[in-house]
Amino acid sequence: GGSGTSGSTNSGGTANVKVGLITKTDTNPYFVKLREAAKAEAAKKGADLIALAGKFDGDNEGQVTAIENLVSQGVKGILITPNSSTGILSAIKQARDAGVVVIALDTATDPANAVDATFATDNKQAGVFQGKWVKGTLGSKTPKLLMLDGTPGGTVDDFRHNGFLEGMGIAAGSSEIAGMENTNGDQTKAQTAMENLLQRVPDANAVYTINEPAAAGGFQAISAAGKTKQITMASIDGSCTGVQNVKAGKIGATVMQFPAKMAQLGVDAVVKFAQDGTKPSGFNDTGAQLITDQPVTGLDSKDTAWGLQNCWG
Amino acid sequence: MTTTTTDSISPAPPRSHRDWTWVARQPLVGPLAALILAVIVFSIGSPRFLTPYNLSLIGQQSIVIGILAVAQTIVILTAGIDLSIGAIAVLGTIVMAKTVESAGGVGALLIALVVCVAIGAVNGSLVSFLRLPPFIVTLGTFTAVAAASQLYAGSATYPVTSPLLTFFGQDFGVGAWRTTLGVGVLVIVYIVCFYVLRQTAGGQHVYAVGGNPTAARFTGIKINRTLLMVYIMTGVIAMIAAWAALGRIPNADPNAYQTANLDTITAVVIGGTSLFGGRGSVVGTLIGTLIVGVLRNGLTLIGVDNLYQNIATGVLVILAVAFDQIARRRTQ
Amino acid sequence: MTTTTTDSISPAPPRSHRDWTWVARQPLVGPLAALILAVIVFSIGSPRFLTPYNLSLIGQQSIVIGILAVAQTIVILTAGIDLSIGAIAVLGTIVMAKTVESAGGVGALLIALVVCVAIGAVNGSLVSFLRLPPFIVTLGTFTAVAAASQLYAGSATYPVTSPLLTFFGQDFGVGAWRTTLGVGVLVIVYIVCFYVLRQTAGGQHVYAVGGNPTAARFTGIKINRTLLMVYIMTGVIAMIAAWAALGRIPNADPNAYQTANLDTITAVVIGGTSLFGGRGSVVGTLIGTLIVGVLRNGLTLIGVDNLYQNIATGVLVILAVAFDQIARRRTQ
Amino acid sequence: MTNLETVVLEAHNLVKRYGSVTAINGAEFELRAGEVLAVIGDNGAGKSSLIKALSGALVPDSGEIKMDGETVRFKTTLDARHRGIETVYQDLAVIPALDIASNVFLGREVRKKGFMGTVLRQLDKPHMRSESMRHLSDLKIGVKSATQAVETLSGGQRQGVAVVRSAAFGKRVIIMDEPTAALGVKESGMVMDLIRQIRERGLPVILISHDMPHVFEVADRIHVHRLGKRAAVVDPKVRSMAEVVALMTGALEPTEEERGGGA
Amino acid sequence: MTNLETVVLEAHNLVKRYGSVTAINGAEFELRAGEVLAVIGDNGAGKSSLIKALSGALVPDSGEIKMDGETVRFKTTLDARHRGIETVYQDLAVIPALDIASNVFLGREVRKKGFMGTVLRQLDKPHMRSESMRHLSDLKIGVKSATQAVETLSGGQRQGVAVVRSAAFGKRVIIMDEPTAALGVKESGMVMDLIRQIRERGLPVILISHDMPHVFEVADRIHVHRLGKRAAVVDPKVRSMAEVVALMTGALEPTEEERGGGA
Ligand SMILES: Nc1ncnc2c1ncn2[C@@H]1O[C@H](COP(=O)(O)OP(=O)(O)OP(=O)(O)O)[C@@H](O)[C@H]1O
Ligand SMILES: Nc1ncnc2c1ncn2[C@@H]1O[C@H](COP(=O)(O)OP(=O)(O)OP(=O)(O)O)[C@@H](O)[C@H]1O
Ligand SMILES: [Mg+2]
Ligand SMILES: [Mg+2]
Repeated sequence: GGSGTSGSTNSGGTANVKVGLITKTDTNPYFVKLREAAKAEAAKKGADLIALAGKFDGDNEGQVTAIENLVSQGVKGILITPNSSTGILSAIKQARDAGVVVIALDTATDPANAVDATFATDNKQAGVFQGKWVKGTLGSKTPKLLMLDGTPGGTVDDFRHNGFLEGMGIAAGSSEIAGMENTNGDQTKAQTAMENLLQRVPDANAVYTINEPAAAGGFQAISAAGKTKQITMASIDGSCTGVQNVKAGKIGATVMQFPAKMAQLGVDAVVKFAQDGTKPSGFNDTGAQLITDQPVTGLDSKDTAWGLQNCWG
Repeated sequence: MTTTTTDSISPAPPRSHRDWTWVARQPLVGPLAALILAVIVFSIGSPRFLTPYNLSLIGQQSIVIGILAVAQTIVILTAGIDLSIGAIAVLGTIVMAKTVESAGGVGALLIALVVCVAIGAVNGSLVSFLRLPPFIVTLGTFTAVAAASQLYAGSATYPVTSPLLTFFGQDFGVGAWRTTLGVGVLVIVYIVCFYVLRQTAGGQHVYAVGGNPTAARFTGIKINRTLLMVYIMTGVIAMIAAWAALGRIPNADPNAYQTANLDTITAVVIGGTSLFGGRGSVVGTLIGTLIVGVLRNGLTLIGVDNLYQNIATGVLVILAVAFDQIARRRTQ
Repeated sequence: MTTTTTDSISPAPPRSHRDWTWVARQPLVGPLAALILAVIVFSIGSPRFLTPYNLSLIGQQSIVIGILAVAQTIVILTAGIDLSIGAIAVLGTIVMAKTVESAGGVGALLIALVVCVAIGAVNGSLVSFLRLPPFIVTLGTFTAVAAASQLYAGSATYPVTSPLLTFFGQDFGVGAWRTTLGVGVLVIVYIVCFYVLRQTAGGQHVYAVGGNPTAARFTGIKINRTLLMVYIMTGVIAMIAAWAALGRIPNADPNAYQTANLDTITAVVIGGTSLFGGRGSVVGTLIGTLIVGVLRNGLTLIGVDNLYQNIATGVLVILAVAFDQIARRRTQ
Repeated sequence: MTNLETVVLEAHNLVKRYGSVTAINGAEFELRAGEVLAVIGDNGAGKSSLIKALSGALVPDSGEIKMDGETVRFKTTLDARHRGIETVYQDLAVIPALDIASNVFLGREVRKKGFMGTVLRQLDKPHMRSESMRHLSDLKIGVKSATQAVETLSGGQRQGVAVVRSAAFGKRVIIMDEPTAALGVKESGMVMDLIRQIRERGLPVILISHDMPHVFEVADRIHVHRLGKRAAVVDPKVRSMAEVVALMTGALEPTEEERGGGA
Repeated sequence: MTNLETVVLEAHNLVKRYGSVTAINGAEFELRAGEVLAVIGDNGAGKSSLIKALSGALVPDSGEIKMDGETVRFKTTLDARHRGIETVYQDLAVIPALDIASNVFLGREVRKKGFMGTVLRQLDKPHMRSESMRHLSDLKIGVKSATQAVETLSGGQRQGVAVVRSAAFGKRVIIMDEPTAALGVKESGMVMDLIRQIRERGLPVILISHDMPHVFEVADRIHVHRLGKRAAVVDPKVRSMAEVVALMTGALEPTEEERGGGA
């Protein structure tokens, strides 16, 4: 949709560079960290950052609206953690046609060249790390896996879920998956889900979690049922709370991502574009790091001390 | 048209007094004043706000919620509520996107229409024949339809390229004043529903069923048929919204429009329609939709962050409604 | 207690007939029957369902929503609705968690109480003195409070270790029948509110204000004070829910309980309370809460997949309400 | 007692229970062509319940209703209306937020002529308004404009709207449940006149009223309801007001003939 | 005209407009100690609006209300009630879902004695129930049980509940807006008796009614309301029923004295 072109090029030379940031939601701690880092970087570089967000994961309409309004507002560049879909591509195209540089953060668009550049984590790879660690820790035991998923249909959720199964070497739909529940990444829902799952599958030995709050909820249920010894659980995110939980033994391992790094790189790129017209390009992996105090041989990992220094939130 | 019989009360208070109260007693003065005030404030706050391009943007951003809010208004006028309407529209987009290859554009639209109407008819049957509370019924269909969308879409999203399905994304207009056909659809849906509610017997029955169900029954109105028709109409409007949505975002996504229900109810309530049924109008709902759209756009233009935008929108919406109440109370 | 005057209609239909309708006319027969039916079905479907441990789990999973649903019931009885109640409870947990170090356990509880009551009082003032629609008011405070929680928490979560704050997580019971103190709190909140609604003047006024506001005003009931008290009470109950929530999950998280509003309203409506005010009871709400909890737990135990669970829950909730309607209609 | 006059509407052994309250307890009923039949009785005697059963507003638990000798089952008021029975209910059946004209024409709206009406189904509001005002001023009920919402009317004006509706549209039987209860002296007088006019048009009227002078003014026969059933049908030319009141309260026993349904 | 009797409640030049409708148009009003004052007038004359202003149910746009010679401003019905004014409104002020006892005692519930009552504020439901039943049977209004919800009562039974409430609690003035409109012959008679009893207790009563025989039966003076204001106050011993009706409709001009508020 959308129509017309706007005179969005910044006419005033005295004004600060305006940078727009659009996250999927503005409540998820991960995106909050990203926003805070971007704010800090913008302040350092003398730019104005306007932070917008969808109302929920998958809110294409909200993200399109945000892009349109930012272009109308006259920003130089937009940093966006795009929703699952190709749905926002035409809005991105219009923004770029209007002379705005668009950078994808955290999640790549499909196709990747719909934006000028991407600073992101490979969520699938992060899932693979989590899966490999769980498999390595289980050793020869046959996995009896419970999965605390996020939201059905979320891209990140799918990448992590599928990556995990790949790392475990389990096919989707295999009988080794003893149960799956959606938690929306919410601790309360995760706890209820795990309580009920453990009633059904009392002899489960492995747990996948979509993020660290879900892992915290899962742990609560597992420890109440007295099954902490029996079950190996891992997660993804790398928040400081999460790393603390790894250190305390509540979560076996977590895979750290680096939202602050993405945000800094993104803001820098827009400011540079405003100064000399250089556009960023390509896919820039900001990495994923397995954090655990129980390393598995053959799998690169850092301990929680390192994790606590590099965590976010 | 009006006859004053000699026995009625003398209708002659001083003119000046009457003129003022007449204005303030109109149900939509409050929301309208709030909308105008917001426009003035943002025009001062940002030179870009009143540009044709930006106004067109606000219109485009209001299309989907605006269309769905019409259906929500009609349901609420019958003292009901529809929590499933957003989910029906989402399923509509997915059905269109998935069937267009095999069935063609027209076929896809027809299949989507059938699906949306069928769900509306299920809601309507449960509400009318079984007399179940609309809140529970539509919450139930919401859950079921949302899950069905996920299953049917296999949790994937579907880009849409069919020119017919994305037709409403096309531009039209004169000179700098251009907008998309979707905005035109929005306007037409409002006009049609306004006409139906005000100028046809069916519309009067909607008000009657919501205003006093016992009386409606006693006067021989077919309550069940009226309710059933209302929910079927909701299905039709949801299908139109789905079509317009693909014009705006040519991509069918089972996770889209999750807050549509709350958003439409908010627009309806801001527009002065009573949640208890029997009182209100689609014009109010249009104003309500625009108030929310203008706030979202204007606050971004003057550079307010999302988190603060939320707070500001909440507070401003309360103020808009308060304004209305106070204006009306002064005349009671 | 009841006197039959000689002039009243002869009250002597055949006994057998009367006994049956008497039962079916009780407002809670439907939900109760649905609950019992669900319990029976799941007991057959899974041998673990009826174990003391599993029943205790269902109770624990119902604590927070169950407590909040009491407050929601009272608000809905006044023909209102509270969309902010979940957000208030979440802010309560964060306030407790963040102030406990400096203010101590008791201090943290008091500060949280003040905060929750203050927000309730804001809702109550806007609804009563300005006569704003509760839907809009509480939607506004919901947005504002949710944003405030995010800002105050700095979007981090706070583990809680204070024994006082996590007190309700403690076990109690006899033999295999053990559960947490939180379940006890849930029961007490229900008993107290039941008593207040049925046995005190304030409770009668809640029904009066919701059932016929004009009549309530004419009979001299202080409508504003009643409404204000109801929303303040909502704040108090939200604070208790927050405390109980920390007992269940010793971690304050600004993102928790996002669906609490919808969940509480669902429990209230399943329990037979009318969204139009004036009719209903907290007992129904308790049954409604348990129905949802039993379905969620039971469907997982018998191994139904998540998406299908959602569909099943939606359908079963509709069936529970339909059952109620049909039972009552047979006697009309 | 057999009678030779045509019976338009009759009911036998009607029963309606609400839980433990029996509102109609084996009631008999008989309305003859062209007559004004008054139904009187104490509060709670079951008069409203009886006429609700006769007009389809409630479905009796058992018993039989016949129209023109043929058994009918009214499931809704619409069924009764299709047979030409129009009713003014005691719990005023008006829609507060709609205007007077819409209320009068509710359920039988008039559409415009031509394209707008047949294809676009547009209502002929001007026509409905002027008709409503005409009927109201026939009853000398003063309202300012037919576009006024009914909720802004006084109690009596509202009652007038309900009376106008049934009187204007009844084809076979008109039932009025306390139509003058809220009306002023003049307006009540007009309603009595209206009832006489209806009788002159040949339509029978069932009138529930607590106002004995009114009842004796217009009624051809009086149906006395007591404890949920018909206690007697009396002739106002034979019985005095005091006797009828005594019958109503049970202080006086009806004659065998009266008990059986009158002459 | 000056008079020597004490005036309990009076109003001067009251005005109340609803948009373009003027419901009270400069009305005068005067109620004397111990009298039964009937207020009569056509439908829509503004009688209910007037007594709503006197009882705090609506706030007039202008004008003055005095009680015992002292200017009062009633913002809510509670203000009036605190002064001992109790009212039966025409739009029945009952709560459908609550039972009879709760309705009768609404707003002045009786609590149990002792700990349960003072600390736990428990209502004394048995007491309220038996009291309500006693009052209702005083009016010969038959209801089965005080625990019955008001919405299940017949029109007249409901009216009885509203009358009982005001009669039982009025301390200074009792206002009744068409209290017998839905009542049967016997029940109306009991309400008339009740009004006489209240007068015997020394309390003044304002009675709005369209029933002229009733009005002439109990009224000491008759306030005739027309076109939103007081047209006359007449003495029922001086004027006949026909004359009063003529005054009401404007067919007859009042005397100067009557126009000024009577003797
Ligand atoms: N829905 C209901 N539920 C329970 N009882 C009811 C219901 N409707 C009516 N009743 C009871 O049935 C009896 C008869 O009521 P009905 O309204 O027919 O009396 P009525 O003769 O019209 O009285 P009135 O002259 O006061 O209008 C009353 O005792 C009333 O309480
Ligand atoms: N809320 C309102 N809005 C607009 N007009 C109103 C309102 N309330 C009353 N009116 C108008 O004021 C006038 C006086 O009404 P009121 O109820 O006082 O009459 P009344 O003398 O009590 O009549 P009745 O004998 O029929 O009860 C009427 O014309 C009525 O339409
Ligand atoms: Mg009746
Ligand atoms: Mg009146």
